[in-house]
Amino acid sequence: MLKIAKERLNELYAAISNAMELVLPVKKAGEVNFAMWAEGKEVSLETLKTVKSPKDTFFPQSENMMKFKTDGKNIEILDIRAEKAPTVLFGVRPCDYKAIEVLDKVFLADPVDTYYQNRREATTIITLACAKPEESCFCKVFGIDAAAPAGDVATWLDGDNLYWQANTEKGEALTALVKELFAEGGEAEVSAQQEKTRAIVEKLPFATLDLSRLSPKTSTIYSMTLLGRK
Amino acid sequence: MQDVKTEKKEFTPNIVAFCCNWCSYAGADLAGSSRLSYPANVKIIRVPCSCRVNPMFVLKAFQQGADGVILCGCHPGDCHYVTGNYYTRRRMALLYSFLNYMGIEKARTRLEWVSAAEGQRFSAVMNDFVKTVTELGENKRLTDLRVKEGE
Amino acid sequence: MKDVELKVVERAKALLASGEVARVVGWKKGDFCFDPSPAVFESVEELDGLVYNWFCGANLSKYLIEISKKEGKTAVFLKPCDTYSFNQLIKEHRINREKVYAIAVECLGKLDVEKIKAKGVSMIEDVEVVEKEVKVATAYGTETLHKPEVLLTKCETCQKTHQVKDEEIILHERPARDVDRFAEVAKLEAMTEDERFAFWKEQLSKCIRCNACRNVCPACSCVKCVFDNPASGISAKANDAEFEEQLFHIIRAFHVAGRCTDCGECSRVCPQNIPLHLLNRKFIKDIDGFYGEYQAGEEAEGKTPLTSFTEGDVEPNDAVDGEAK
Amino acid sequence: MQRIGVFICWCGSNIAATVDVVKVAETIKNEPGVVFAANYQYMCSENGQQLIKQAIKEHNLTGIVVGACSPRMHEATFRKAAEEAGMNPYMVEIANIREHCSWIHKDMEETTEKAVVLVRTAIAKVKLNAPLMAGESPVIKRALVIGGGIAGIQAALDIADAGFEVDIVEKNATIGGRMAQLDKTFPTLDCSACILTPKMVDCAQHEKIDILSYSEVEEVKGFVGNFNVKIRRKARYVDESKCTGCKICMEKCPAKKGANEFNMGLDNRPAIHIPFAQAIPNVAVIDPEQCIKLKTGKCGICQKFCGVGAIDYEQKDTFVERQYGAIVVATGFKPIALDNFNEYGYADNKDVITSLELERLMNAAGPTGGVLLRPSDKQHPKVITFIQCVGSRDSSGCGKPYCSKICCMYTAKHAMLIREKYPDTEVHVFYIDVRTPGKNYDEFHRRAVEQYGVDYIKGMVGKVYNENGKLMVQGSNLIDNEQITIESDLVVLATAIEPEPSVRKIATLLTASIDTNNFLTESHAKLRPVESPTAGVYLAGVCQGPKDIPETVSQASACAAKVIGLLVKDKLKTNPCVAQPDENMCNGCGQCANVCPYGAITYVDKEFRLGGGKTEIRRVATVNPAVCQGCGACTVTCPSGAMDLKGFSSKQIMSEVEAICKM
Repeated sequence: MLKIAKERLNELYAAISNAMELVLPVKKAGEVNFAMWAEGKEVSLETLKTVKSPKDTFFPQSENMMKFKTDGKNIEILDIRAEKAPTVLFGVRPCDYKAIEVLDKVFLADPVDTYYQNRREATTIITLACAKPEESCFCKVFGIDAAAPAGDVATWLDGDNLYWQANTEKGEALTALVKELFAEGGEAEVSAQQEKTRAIVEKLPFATLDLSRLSPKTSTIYSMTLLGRK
Repeated sequence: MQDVKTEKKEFTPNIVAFCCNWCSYAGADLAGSSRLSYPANVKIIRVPCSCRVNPMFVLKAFQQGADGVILCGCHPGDCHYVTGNYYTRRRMALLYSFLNYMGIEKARTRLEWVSAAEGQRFSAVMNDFVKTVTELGENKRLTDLRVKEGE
Repeated sequence: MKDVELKVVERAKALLASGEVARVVGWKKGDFCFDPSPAVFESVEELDGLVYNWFCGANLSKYLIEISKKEGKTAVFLKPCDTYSFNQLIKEHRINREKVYAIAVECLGKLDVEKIKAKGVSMIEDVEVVEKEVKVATAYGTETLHKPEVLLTKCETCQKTHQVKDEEIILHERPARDVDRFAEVAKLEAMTEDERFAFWKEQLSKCIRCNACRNVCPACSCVKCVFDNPASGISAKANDAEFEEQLFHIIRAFHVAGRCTDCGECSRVCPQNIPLHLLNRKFIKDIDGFYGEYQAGEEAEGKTPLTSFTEGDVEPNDAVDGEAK
Repeated sequence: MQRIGVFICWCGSNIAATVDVVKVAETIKNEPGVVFAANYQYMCSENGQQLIKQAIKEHNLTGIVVGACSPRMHEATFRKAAEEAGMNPYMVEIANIREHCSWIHKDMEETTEKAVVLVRTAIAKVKLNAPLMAGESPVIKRALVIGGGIAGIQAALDIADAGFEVDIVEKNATIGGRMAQLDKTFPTLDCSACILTPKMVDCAQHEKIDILSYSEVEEVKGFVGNFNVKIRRKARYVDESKCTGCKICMEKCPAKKGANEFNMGLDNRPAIHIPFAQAIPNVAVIDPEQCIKLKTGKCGICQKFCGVGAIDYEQKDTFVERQYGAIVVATGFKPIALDNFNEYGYADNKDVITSLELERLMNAAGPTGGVLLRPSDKQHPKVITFIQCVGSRDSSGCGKPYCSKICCMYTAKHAMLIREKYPDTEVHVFYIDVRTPGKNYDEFHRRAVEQYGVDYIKGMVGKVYNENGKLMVQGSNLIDNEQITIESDLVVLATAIEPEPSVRKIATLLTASIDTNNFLTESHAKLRPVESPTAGVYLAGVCQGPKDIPETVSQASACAAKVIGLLVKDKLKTNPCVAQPDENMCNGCGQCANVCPYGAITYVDKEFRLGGGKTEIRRVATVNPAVCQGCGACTVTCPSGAMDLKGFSSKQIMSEVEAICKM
């Protein structure tokens, strides 16, 4: 477990974006959305949920898949697919990360969507645990632990520090790049926050959402295939 | 002949002119027959009446790379379809004011009443409009960049 | 507010039970206290779910386009701003007036839950408003907020009165207020062209083309919208080129110009909180300036500013910001 | 797949001089959809059209584009050619590469490039053309002539002789117009009344002609073949059917002080009067501003003395509504007001008169019984000076920029008649140029100079001022290069003429285009001089431009020929480019009918199948193709684009925009 003071987060962002493209929640024209980091941009990690989910990084609302050029009567197809630059997706909430996993089941299964795959492999996902879930949160009912997110790197944020825990090789590789900015420790603060978060999650209105509201047939399909629960 | 000009030496504006068949188109014809020249980058589209021009056409012109759009019609009261140009006047007054509100330079949009007998005036208006738009420079605000790159 | 809600539920049940109406259009309770949604109630039991509280901002008149085609009469609760949209739809023959029983319901302004949350209040359980104080009961205790700061944007400048009513449920008079609804527009007009372009470029770049504004707008109720019709030539849906958003919003604003009643629904539902009402209000301000005061929806017949003219109208080349310059 | 043929015209050298026509044809050859491209010297010629017909058959073309002159010139020619080759005439588009390109740009490369763009734009449009069928609408076999001067009379007589009913609407109490006020006419010195009144009588007696005197056109609706006109019959206070024209009322009427308009106000006439002896209809009329009975309620003498009881003080304006197939505008002219020309002293000297006033002074029925006497002291003028171009050819803005065409001839006529009747009178004429184009015109002018010794002085007049009873005409003599002043007893101003002011209202009613000098604009200056661009409206006389009587009469007969050509047809082809609503998309919101100037749009409830056996009744718009003129106002008011215009559809125009902007 590593930690870094909140005040030095800007240095972390700068360090990451030297090596790779950094995408994280940025406040622009009054709304917080995932956007490319640049010096001076107002990063807003406290906002629980961005307006649009981070899905755009892998599955954009619209993209140019190919171009064609007409010259007189003949048409020429241009393959404009470009290799996605190595990217870091920072600040992904646990529920969004589960959504990305669900997307993986769809796009990475045979026949693989190469556009999606290209972006997915080039991206290191840093998840950010929730400290203050809201009444509309329903992570519990889908077996998502808001306090202990998966992802290449898991992070927690409290009043003073950002706590950093790499989970996969990608996570390790990224950590190596920015290791010197961090100090060791922080397990205690993290578990304390986890306690609090889980307590709140229990009390959320949707904690005991009854899926049978959906018709029985669909709820089984839903839980079996998409959530991987056998 | 390479009909697509690769790079543009100095900026020459691309102007779309909507002319109503009964007055301004005839005015343009008269300007032509009287050899009253105006720059070649003005291209005229004939419409039955100025009231046929939908704000969509003006926006489509800008999207496709036009640098200036001018709409010509009969003088109010002379419209061949009695009231056509009165509606045009209201629609374009609101549209032009709104485009300016969105930050589009006011001088890029223009409306002129030109009768069939005013060849002189037609040529003068076009010369003036091209000069104005050339000073403004290329239209970068209300245009679809994808179209500009020639896709 | 609770007293008004009781009266609403009571009248709805009476009308439905007596068979005077075949259905009631109102707001049904959502998962929380702040998210009631428009609903059609066809039985007295269902009416237990009918609510009328500080978050019923939705304008119900647009739903009547389809519902008034059904058999039997429909009762509907209309706030002052909704009645203008209702009238405008009557003028355009989209609602069959005889098949609607309009109940004018009192409205002292509705609250915006996002503005409440923006003030750091969360886990909201209930809301009570007394005069200018808003008491928000949450899981973490009660917060008190100043009402004008958490009103829906469209209610901040509202000076509307009921234009249509077969019956009325008004228990508290609304204090008349004198407020300039064009102040924001004037501020934008005062900017330079570059500043205005930058402002709208930033705002419209947020647009994700979800069409919420179009789907909620009473004036934007075409059987088949140009943006859904490939034959229209402008039916692009992608949101990756800036111009598409400009085109969409300019054309939408133009299509409703002279018909928009300034009900503010578009801004209320925009997920990216783009101040769309400032677009429509620009047209309204210009129309008032160029052609004289006009409030769409005040009458249910007659021409709109864009389908009438006078010989002396202002010339487009010098028509700017509501005057001839 | 589209098979489009493109024909680039040289137009002799008009296009080929500045447009590389061969390169244009080559470049267009590889446009998508183009299967045939050719260029030829004269596409509008017989073998040019043959080229088109042949190409259509050989390459079974689906659409053609002709890069040539303005569609307003030869669109019909090329459409007819295509039709004869079996192609729908509306699959033809014209690229105007002459008036809008070759004639106004110099640099060859730039002009050629623009020509390519214009042709490419026309191709974009033709690809989206749909074959259209022209509709038909019935023709009402009756013509309306507005204005009862010589132009209106001649047109009415010719139309009526062809067996069609004609109504003449004349603003004044009698037909005859300006010509009735003239004494003699050039170049033959015929007496004006002698050649005019027989035609007036013919009109009155012709069973096919109905004269609506003292009436004005109030409202015009409809279109060629189907005009619906509302005519206001002004209150005459005299019953036309009873009055026998005995004129007793004129003698007895005490209110004698009215200015006699017929004599240009040089003498007076009673409140109740018949304008002149040969007036048609020979019926009195009461001037309401002057009649004591109508103003104060007292008097009523004329009613007592009227033998047939024709006087009726209670008469009100009445309205008549009639249908017509064609309308001839013959509203005539009037001399311009001279308030901007006080340097000639017209306002303050009674003896400075206009030529028309001179006509009345010399006319036997005029105020002085035909004896030429000065208006001030009724003395015979010894020295008369004419001043030409008063208010004509004036670019200063006070007068008219155009030449009024008839003044040189009528001044020569006046000078000749005066010298012949009063040989001792000195006649001087200040002129800039003497313009006498026409048969026997210059010979007429030569006689005035050589045989009658009229002193023509080439030079302008600076001032006319009164000095102890004499009118001093101060001007320059450019030939002898000196300033001269002529002491004259009478000064005649050859005043510019302008169309009747009421023509502007008529033009608006008929939606006929009119220019800044109030002359009605003809459809084409050389090829269609008597037709207004508005179909079914024809122009005769000075309302279309300054002209003399021979030209006016020939124009009137030309109009008659055109009208007869129209009324002979039972059915007229209507313009197929009309609005067409798409019922599936129409909201039935009623906005389009608000903007339709012709009331061509109505709404019906129609049943639509929703699938699954369910149906729905929806209110949708319908357009009457016979009434719609295809302006397109409704297509823009319709938000969903359900209303579109055939021939100029939204998609077509947008494809043209795209073609233009795709540099």
